[in-house]
Amino acid sequence: MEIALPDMVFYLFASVTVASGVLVISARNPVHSVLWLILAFFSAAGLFVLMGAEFLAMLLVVVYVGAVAVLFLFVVMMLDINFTELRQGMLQHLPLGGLVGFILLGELVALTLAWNFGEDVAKNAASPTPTDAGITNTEALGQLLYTDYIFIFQTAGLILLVAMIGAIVLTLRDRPGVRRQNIGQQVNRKPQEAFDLVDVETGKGVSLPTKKG
Amino acid sequence: MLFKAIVFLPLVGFLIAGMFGRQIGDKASMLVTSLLVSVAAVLSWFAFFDVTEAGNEYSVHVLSWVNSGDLSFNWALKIDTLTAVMLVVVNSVSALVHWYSMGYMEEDPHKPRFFAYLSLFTFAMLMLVTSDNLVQMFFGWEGVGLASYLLIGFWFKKPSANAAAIKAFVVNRVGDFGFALGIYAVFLLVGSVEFNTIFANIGDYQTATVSFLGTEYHAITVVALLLFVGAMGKSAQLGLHTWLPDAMEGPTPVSALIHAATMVTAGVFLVARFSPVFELSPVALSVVTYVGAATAIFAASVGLVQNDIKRVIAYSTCSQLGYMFVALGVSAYGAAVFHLFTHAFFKALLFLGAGSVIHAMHHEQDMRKMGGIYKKIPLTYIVMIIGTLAITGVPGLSGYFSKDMIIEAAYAASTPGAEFAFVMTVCAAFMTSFYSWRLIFLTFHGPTRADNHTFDHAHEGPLTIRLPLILLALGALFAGFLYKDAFIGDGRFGFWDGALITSAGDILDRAHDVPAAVIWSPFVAMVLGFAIAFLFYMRGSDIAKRTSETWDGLYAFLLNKWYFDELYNFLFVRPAFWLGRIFWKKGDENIIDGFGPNGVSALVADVAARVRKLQTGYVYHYAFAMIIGLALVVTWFMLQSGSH
Amino acid sequence: MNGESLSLLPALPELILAIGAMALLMLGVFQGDKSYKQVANLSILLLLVCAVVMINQVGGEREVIFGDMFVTDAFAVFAKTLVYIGSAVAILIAGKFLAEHNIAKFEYPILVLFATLGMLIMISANNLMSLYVGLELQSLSLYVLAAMNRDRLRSTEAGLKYFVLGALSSGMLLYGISLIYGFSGTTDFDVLATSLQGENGAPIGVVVGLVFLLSGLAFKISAVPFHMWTPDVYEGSPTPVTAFFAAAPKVAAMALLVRALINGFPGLVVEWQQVIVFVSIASMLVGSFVALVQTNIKRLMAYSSIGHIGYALVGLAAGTQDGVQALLVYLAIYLTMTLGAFAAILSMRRSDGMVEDIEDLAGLSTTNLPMAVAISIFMFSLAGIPLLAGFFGKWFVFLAAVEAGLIPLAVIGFLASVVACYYYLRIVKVMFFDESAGAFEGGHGQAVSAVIGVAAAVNSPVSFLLIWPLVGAAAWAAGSLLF
Amino acid sequence: MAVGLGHYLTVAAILFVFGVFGIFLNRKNVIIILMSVELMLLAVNINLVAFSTHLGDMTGQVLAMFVLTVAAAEAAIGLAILVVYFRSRGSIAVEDINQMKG
Amino acid sequence: MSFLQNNLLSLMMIMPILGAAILLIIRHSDPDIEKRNIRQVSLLITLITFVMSLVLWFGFDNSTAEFQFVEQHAWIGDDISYYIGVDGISMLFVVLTAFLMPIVVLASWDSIQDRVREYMIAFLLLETLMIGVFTALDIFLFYIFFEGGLIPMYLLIGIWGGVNRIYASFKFFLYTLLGSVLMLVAVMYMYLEAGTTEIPLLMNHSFDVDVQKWLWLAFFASFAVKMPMWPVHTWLPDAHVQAPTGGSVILAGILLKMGGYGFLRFSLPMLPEATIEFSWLVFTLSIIAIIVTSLIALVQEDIKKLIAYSSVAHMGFVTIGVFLLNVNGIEGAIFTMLSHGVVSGALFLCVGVIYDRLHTREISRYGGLAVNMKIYATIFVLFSMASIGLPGTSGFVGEFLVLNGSFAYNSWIAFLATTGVVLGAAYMLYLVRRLIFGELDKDDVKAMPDLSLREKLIFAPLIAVVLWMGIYPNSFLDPMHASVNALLETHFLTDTSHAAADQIGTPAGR
Repeated sequence: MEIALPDMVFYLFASVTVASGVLVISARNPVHSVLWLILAFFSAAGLFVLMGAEFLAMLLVVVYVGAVAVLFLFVVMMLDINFTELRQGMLQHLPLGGLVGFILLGELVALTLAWNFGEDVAKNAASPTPTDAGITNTEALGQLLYTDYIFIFQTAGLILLVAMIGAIVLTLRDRPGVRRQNIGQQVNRKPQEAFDLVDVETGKGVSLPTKKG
Repeated sequence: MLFKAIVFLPLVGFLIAGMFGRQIGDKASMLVTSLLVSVAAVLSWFAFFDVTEAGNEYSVHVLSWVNSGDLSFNWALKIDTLTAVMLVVVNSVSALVHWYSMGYMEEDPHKPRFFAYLSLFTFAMLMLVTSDNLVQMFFGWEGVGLASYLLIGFWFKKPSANAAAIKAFVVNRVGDFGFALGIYAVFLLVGSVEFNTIFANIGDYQTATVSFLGTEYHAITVVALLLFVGAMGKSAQLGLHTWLPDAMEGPTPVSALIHAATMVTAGVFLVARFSPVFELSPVALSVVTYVGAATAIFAASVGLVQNDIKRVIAYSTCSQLGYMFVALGVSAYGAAVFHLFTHAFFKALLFLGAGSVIHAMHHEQDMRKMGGIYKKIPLTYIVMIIGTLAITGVPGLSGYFSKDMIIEAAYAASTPGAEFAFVMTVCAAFMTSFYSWRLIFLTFHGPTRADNHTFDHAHEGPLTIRLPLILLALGALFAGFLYKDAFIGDGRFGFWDGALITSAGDILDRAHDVPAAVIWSPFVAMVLGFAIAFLFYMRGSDIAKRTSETWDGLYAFLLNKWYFDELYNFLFVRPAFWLGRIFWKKGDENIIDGFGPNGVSALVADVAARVRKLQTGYVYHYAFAMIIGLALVVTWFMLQSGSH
Repeated sequence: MNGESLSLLPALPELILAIGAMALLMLGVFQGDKSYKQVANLSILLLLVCAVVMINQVGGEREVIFGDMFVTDAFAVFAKTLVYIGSAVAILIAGKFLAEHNIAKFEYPILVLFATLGMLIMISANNLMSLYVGLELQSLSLYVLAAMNRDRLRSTEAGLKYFVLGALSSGMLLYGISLIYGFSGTTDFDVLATSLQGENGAPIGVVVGLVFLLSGLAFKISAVPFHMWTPDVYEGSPTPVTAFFAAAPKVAAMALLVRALINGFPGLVVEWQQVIVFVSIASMLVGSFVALVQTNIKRLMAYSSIGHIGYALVGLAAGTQDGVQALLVYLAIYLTMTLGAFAAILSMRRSDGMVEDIEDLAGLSTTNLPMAVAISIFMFSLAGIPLLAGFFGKWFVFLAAVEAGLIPLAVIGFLASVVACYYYLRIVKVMFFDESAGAFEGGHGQAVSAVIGVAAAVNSPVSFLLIWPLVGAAAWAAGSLLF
Repeated sequence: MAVGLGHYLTVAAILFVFGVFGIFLNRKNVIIILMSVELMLLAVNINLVAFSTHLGDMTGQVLAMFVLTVAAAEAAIGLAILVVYFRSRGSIAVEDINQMKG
Repeated sequence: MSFLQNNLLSLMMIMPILGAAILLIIRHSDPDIEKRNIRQVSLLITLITFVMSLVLWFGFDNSTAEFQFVEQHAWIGDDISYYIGVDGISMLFVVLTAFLMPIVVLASWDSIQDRVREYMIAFLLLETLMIGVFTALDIFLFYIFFEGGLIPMYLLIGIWGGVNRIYASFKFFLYTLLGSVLMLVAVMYMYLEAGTTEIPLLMNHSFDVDVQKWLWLAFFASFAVKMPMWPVHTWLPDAHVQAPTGGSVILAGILLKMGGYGFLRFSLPMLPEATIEFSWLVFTLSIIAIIVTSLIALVQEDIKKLIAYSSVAHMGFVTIGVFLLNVNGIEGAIFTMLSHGVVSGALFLCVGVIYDRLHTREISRYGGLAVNMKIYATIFVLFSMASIGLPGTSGFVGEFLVLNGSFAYNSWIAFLATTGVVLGAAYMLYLVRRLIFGELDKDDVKAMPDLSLREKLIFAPLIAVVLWMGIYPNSFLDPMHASVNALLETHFLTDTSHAAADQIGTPAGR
């Protein structure tokens, strides 16, 4: 039985996703990890496209690769960690951890294979995918996002706000002695305060006032 | 009112002397208590004549006591002949002892306390003998025990006195243990603890059985034997006798009153009182006979070799109590009570005489340090001789009538044990004679072994000491003769008037018709005892010493009172302490606490420390715990769904 | 949703809170760090306003809006009241502490407000999606709050641990949501409830999804074995933040759990009951045992809270209306006890700063008797000794358990409470029986004193009078859940 | 065998378990843990989209979108906390994060 | 007057709380005057409560088994209410509580100098709770009072106790709590099963026999610890030894009685079949307790510990009496509890007197007290005799009734339990000998003065009561009859008349 092209593409993306997932957690250098993570995102985006979720695929690339992964990279580099000092991964816990992990994996896979939906799941669909060919995936999402899901959408916005506040409150520091620009002060500055007009007598020069700190 | 006065006047005395003794002073305390008891004594003689001559019986209700379910009993006085006899004995002896003590205890700093105790004892004893129910009797029973405890331990600084006091109380408690069980058994059987009801109904239960400690027994036998255990304790019968000799640690008047004349006869009184019950149980009666006989011979044998003047008399008391029980055992209740009656006079006399000797000898009690003092204290000497003649049963004196009657009754009886009792009582009569005369000879005759100072200063006591001696001597001389007819003779039917079993053709009738050999046997034994004592101690020879050396094993055995104390120490006292310590240290502390609270808390702490170690602080361990928890639950449900 | 008019009234308090919080954020930003006091006071006021609005305007009628995403009912009103109280007190008692540690930033009340908003959304969630976003809004705020004292290693470590494990738990929760969604086709509680009632029972996928979901929620209520972050985070976080953690989020997560299980998965009651019983027993035991060996009072309170969650879950395990009612009563009492206790911890101050060791309380009764009495009341109440409010909580939850036939659970719970009693007693012992270790300095502020006083009064035998209204309210609340 | 829902779910399950692995087997670096979290969320998203497609219901995709959003916010917070932790501890080795235990 | 009549029990419970509130506001610049005022107010309050308890006693109708002085107010929901009242079983315990409290206050007059205010408040609150236990007619209310008492007692032992007070207080608290939580489960079950928490209604509810056994064991767990019965008694010696004198008095006098009261109030009427089923267990444990703890008491070197162990032995008689299920047994048990409350309280006060003087409880440090402390010695001997159970004192009547009842039940029980009477004499007299008698050769003991007027005032009422109970016990027995008979007739269908017919057999062939 020949394998159809979309299927081949699936296997390609799937294997790349899984492989890079493994490498993310096993790479010695965090920078490499981030890069493997980016690859995982890309291939997952491919899987999304295969499933017909183009908008989400794009989002994954733009938001994740473009923002999150870069943020990771940024932090990794900013922290300036001497990576050689970091201890190597200790593998003595691997057997037990691996066992638990694989049991869990086995169960999850078994779950997906022992395919058993509830009764009439389709009628439960809150927002059926538009069957109209003219409506793209993005359009369909857009129609839902600001209507039925406005509440979630707004809350997600608040979450982002909190993330912003949080990041600022944690990392922003005013160091004493660091000169900062005060726009209000600059704008309000009056000429009189800034300079004196001095008549200079020729040949005599000016005795400058001692500079104020 | 008369009877209430008789019973409660001593209580009033006790309260006055006990509570206000220090306020009113020594003299007033002594006088008040003595006077009140004396009044009671005089009243009790009136009562005695009223009851015995006029044949009256009284029942006086004082106060209700306990009322619970079917069990109900009152504070009440029951006066019949038996009680009247006891009233006379108790109050008379008590009054004399009170007066005697005024002289004897002259130098003691705690006189109010002493007289209060004496009065308390008198009150308790009166409650005992006048009670109309078992529980009030038990009250008196324990009350006299308390007073005895307090009086034995009167010189509380002496360790030996304390030990003796505790011993007296605890051994008596062992007897009371039986008594109490007896009361419960009576109540179970008859449904009442009141004498009249019990005696009226006991006949209905002749064939009844009762389950005791898992086995069915003849009910009346169980009741009788349990009560008899109580009697054994109080009357110092063999097995529970060990406290009585030690009780001599108390002041001598106490010994006279409590440990000779009155309290120790309570057991006899109890059995006599319960004659209607005992009569229905031949087994119980023979047990009484055996125990009495054994006690008589045992105590007499120990008395042979004692050196303490009071201990000799104490063992003598013990032995005489054995006689009384023999009499009870062969149903010669009248004889028993008669002996009780006469014994009270001559034994109190002997004790008070001994007290006079001790008083004269500066509180020396060891006969080996006396001798030759008859010239110094002639009155005491004379009354002691009278007492000795009485106790050994010289014809005409009080002991003769009562004791010989017992021996004859034992011979006449055909119940199991009677034969044994006869032999033993005769032997005991011989021993009685020996040790009594030994006492006289060692104390009064021969060269003195006391130091000069003591000997020179030996003198008669004051009038308060001498007068009671004289009165008691009169009693010892004439009480037997005067009352033999009433107690054991033909007048007994009218005299007892139903207070005792005195049916026609009873044992006393048969006892009057015994062969002459039997009648003469105690007399021969008495003479023989006197002769040997005379030989041993008056001839200045060393026969006594040689005998004791020849038979040193026997001598030591007797001297050490058949090693009863050592045996009990080994069997009960030391195991009790040993067990107590084991239960405490091993049981409570090691096992119960060790596995209980302390063990559990240690276990909890241990588990806590272990679980705490799981909290390593490492994120990955925390995560791992979460994953394991998750995996476990998921697996659980997967398996569940798989099994469907 | 189609053609249905969009009424915002049921969500009015949340809207006010969101807008108010943002307004206060602006105020803070423009005024700078000096504005802490002002923002804090306004925040408390804002919470108060929201609470009043909620009680007066929304009431206990069941109303569902935002496309069934958001529900208000008596249950929500009850739980939210508790959350409001917890949050307001957390702000109220924080001032002095934050100022002393140089972290009196206006962001603190703001973050508390946003966390509160998250909790309100959680309580009102009628859909797995709103559940998720509410939870995340709350969690993210809390992560930041834990690490607030950013110059102190313990605080940042607390934040980091909380975050890492919290992220793991939300991963699990989400995976569970995805499974439930996938196997049932819906995320809406009401639809879930009806579609899972079928004859064939629920598909195993939903069951496993539910287990994942429960794991994520169990983390939020710090139930064993998802509890391990709790002691570390409680110890490391600034004390007012810990007080906050121990109170409001627990109530919200618990309410969420109750609503999700009772309203969303009534068909799976047999399954989730097993999980809850297991988690409950484990929590009671761990909470009792491990606390025995603690020396830091905040850690001790962490284990104590683990244990108390176990007790509260007993009510849920019963799965009955009485059980939920008991749980609500328990939460209300627990809230007062724990807030009072933390306020008392906030007053443990010596000249060289705050102290947190149990031994530091030594001899408190001789130096500050009222405080010692108050703490004792909290401890005895936490221990569930009669006379104090805590006993009523235990009585009702275990009564519900016995009623549901879970007698072994009740017995285990009571035995655990005896073990737990030991460490509560130990605190009383340290305060009353031991020699004084020196007095505490005053200056913890009137707010803290007031909170201690009110909480102690509420937990004292005065609770005899308050218990019946509370039970009535809880019955009203529990009755509004669709059993 | 045609690629179906099961295949996608399996991929997601594998990714999810790897994410979990990454959290509790990693001793090196906290950042790796954060990335593991991202992997888990990615797995969730694959699940959601797969279900969405299978069920013909957009809800899954909507939810996936929010998950993406929240995950970004989470990453931001996480990294911020990481940074402050690094500032006070000078290390982000996972094994060093154990000031508090017991 | 009718207000007083209708609310007497509530007033008795409120009075100490009121007193505690007054104590809170007593302030004076001179600490000594402040302490004095505190003591006086406490004494006054407890005396008022005592007088009210006498009103209760005189107003009590002996002829009925119904609950009297009943008050009921709605509380939590429809089921749980504030419901109090007394019957013949509980009334005298209330009086006993109120009687001991002024004595305790007086006994603490000088010996407590630290934190007097807190001490008195703790005692006053304890009084409320104790009265509550004996009057509660709602099982939930009962439990609250029953357990609530732990708190003040814990503080009393822990703050004002001896060297090992912390171990003792924890042991006391946790041990009793452990027993009680099991009871609580049973209470819940009974509530749910019967649909009511009212004790009178629960008494008439018949529970399934199999369930009864479990419920019985749960109640037993609580009451046995509280009694305390062997082998769960080990908290008692520790608690007694470490508690301050007043605490020991209350512990021995009242708190121990709660177990026996609980058996009578709950186990017997509510779970009659299980009671019969398990009575062998109670008898076995009680007899072991009597014998073993008596032996242990014999070897004690600490006065308080000795008395504590003797309490365990005495409580053995109580448990036997309760489960005999006959009139004598139960009335004897109640009477023993009352008597033990007075006698052991008095003995602990006696210990307190010499402890205040020498600050040691080691027996060997004393000796010869009779020489310089004559009144004390007299009193000590008197109470020792009461403890031994000498007829004429209170100790006798109860023991006698119990043992009499037990003989009718099974002579083995009577036989073995009576050995305790012998051992009781042994250890008490041994104590008296070492403490009171003997040579007075220790200088510090010589310096000990005899009783002060205050101390005499403490002992006088105790002596009076001990003798009164011994000589005219009907004052105390009469109120019990109706209730005890009703208990037995209703739940055990026992003919309370003389039971000889069953016990006496007539063998065939005679």
